[in-house]
Amino acid sequence: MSITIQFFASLREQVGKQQATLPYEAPLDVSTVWTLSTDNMKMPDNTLCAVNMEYVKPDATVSDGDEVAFFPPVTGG
Amino acid sequence: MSITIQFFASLREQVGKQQATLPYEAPLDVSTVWTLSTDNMKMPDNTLCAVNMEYVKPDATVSDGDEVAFFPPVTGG
Amino acid sequence: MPAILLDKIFNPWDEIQRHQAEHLQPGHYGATATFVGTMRDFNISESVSHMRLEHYPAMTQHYLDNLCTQCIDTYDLDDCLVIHRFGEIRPGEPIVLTAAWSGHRAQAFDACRYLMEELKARAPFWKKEVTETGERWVHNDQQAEK
Amino acid sequence: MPAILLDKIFNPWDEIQRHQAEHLQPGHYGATATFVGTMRDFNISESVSHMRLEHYPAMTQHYLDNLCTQCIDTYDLDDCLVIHRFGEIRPGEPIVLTAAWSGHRAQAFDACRYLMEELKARAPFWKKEVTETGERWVHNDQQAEK
Repeated sequence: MSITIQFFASLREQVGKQQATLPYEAPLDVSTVWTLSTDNMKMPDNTLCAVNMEYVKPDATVSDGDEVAFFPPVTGG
Repeated sequence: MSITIQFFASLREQVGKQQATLPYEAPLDVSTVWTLSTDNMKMPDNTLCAVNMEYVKPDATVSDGDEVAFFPPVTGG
Repeated sequence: MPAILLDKIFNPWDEIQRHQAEHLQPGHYGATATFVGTMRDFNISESVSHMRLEHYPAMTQHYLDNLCTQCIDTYDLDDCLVIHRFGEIRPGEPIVLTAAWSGHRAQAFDACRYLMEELKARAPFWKKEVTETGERWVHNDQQAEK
Repeated sequence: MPAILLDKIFNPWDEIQRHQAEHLQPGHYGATATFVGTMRDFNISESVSHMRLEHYPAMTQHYLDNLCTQCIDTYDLDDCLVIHRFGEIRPGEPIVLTAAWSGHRAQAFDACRYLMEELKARAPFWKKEVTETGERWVHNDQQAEK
């Protein structure tokens, strides 16, 4: 299987893509997913991370089949 | 001239009237207006007083032509 | 804006829209906070059939008008609106509406709540509830709509 | 109640009435607090022609649904409602509605504000403003509607 990665808003523009997939290989954490899916870009300081629609920290574990998302601070409302 | 007195809600029922008038005679304060217009009834502790539509304390001065009002704690909203 | 005293049922949501259309400039305000107080059908476990709301017309109008003027100034509002019923009110009917329009949400929320708190503490209204067993004046520590 | 995400203009006051008619029992609640956030036509002194609101559909829905469920529980509400736009928005149009129905005013006010504060802090939405001089992402310290 594999994991799906999504980028939103200004981060999508900075990374230059909206979506990516990675083959799953244990062990895997969120910050490694970032590094692998962005060709070693540095993660901006205020980046927010989610796994399967829940906020997580960059050191959270990623499991096979997960959807990982990266986005800047939110500005809704 | 004279002053007009109004009683509202439960106080109107206790005093037994809605309105009264008194001839003006200086000096006059709100608590004296109460006493004169209620046949010496004791003023209930939580009574609110107004002169010309503004809240006042019982020792406030009353002038000729004023409208004085007495009422219980308010329960609007 | 002057406060509105009404002896008939009103639709608060229609009144908000009417007020916006007449008095507010679209695109200028960013935040609208509103509160509607509605008559409940129970209070202290006894069924209330209806309520009579007495007021002191001239002073109530004067008090609420001043409250609006001062609230707009204090919270830097685009505008505010207060509508309050008097006379006979039935369960489910709106009793009071407060609304505040502002550039920012903190001011709108704070102002809307301030209008309600001041109104409940000091506007000359008195509720009398009619129940199966008779009538009673409501005391301010036991209001159905708090 | 589930939150509603919309890509079209909506009338918040009609939505409140529709929701009340469908989900609330007249006479049971005594307090309704609502907030509407509207797009303003200026931000940092530059004229904004319109705005594009991006979101993360599945997570935004999930986040707002959970927020509503948890808010009803925390504040002992009869019900609450959240509606939020996405896509293209023009000045004067509503962006967000939060509403809370409760027996008492403190809970309704607190819950309505809590919904807005949490939504602004954590719901995955991102605003991009279109001005005469181009486009720009809004940062959360300089939002037109605060």
